Amino acid sequence: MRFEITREPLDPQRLTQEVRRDESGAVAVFLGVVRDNSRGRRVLHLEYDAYPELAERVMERVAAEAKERWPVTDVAIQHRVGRLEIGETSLVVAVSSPHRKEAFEACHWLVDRFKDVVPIWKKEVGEGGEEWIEGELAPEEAP
Amino acid sequence: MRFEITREPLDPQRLTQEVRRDESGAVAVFLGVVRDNSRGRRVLHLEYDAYPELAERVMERVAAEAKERWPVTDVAIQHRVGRLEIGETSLVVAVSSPHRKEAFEACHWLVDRFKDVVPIWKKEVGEGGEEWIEGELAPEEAP
Amino acid sequence: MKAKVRLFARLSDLAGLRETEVELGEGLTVSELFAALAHTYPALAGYASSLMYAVNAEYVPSDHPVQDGDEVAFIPPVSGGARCGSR
Amino acid sequence: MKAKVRLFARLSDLAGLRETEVELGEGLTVSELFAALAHTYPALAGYASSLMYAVNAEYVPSDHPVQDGDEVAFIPPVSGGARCGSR
Repeated sequence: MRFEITREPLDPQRLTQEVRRDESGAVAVFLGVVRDNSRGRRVLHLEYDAYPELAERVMERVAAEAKERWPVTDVAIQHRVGRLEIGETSLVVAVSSPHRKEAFEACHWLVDRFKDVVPIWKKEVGEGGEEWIEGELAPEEAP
Repeated sequence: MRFEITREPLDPQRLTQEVRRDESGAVAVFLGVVRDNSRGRRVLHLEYDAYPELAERVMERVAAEAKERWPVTDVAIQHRVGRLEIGETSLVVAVSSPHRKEAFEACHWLVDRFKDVVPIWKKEVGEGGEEWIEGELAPEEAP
Repeated sequence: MKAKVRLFARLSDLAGLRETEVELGEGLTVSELFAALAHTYPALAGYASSLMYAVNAEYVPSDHPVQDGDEVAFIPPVSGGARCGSR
Repeated sequence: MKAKVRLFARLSDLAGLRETEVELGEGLTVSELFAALAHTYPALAGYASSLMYAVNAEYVPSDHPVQDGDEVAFIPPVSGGARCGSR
């Protein structure tokens, strides 16, 4: 199991190899990639901030939860922070399991959970300025 | 779109890069890996055979069908043939789309369809001998 | 007239060949061609019921007539690589 | 007693700092510490309602008391990288 917040480019190939096991026939990998648009606007680049010590703990817990729900062999998650250009990879989630169905389901669930609970924040820098994107409870929407 | 039957080791990294687009935030990748066991028996290695010209056409058609069902940006599929050792990758399916949900669903569906329709065969070589594994209509089970 | 025949996987092992040229009469269907082949290679007999047929790398029905110069393939039930992760 | 405060993302930009040492009285809770901080950095005022709190890299409730030497973090709603593929 590897859970990493890093400023360096991510390495999906390495994570894929790390989660693979001789007894497991399936590896599902998700890559979150920086898009050139968001909510109808052009994006020039992104900046990610994180609380790394907490983020790595939370990732580990989420992975443990996935292992309770599915017969997952191994999980690895990496998220990059700092400035990311269009097309660069911000997130990699790799999941191995004996059968493909569980690999897909666990990987999808992990990506969803990741978004909700891991302390990482994204600033979109676009033509119209820059803005921190926050979850449901963003202050400007709170009562 | 790349659809390839090859004797060479597969290259998930290249497929991932090829399907990625600036407008797409999600890439889902599946790797089928040679397991050391099958139906309760130890597997020593596998041999894959294919009808490459037909297999590549069928893959292309299945990918076109996925693109009609989901807003998929691009698809690439590679399958290796010949002798594969435990831990080697036999299949890579990479799917990009603007949103992660569709990337996961389309990738999972493509892997399922692949298994049903693409003319590729697997021979399991185990301690007890070797056997071609065939689909539902395997001759020994046919009436 | 002549056709090229291609065999794969179990069928190829049973017949001991992957590819052969056959001489055949006008109007023979792909399933009739397989029956003729099974006459020459008796190990193939009994597999007809589970086969799919392809001509020039396209699936065809079992009553598709073979033309001169066709490449005819006999396709056992598939077991693509995804299978390794399927159960 | 002393605590280390860490700010992230929007809060860090608003306050113009990522990390600071604060002197505080015995028994102050993490939410009271944020209120005190918002007094020094008025741009932070109004964000209290949407925050989560962490002490020594573990989430804690808003009434958790700060101890000497603690590292206290104020966590805005998250927007992890997966978001780029979410809609």
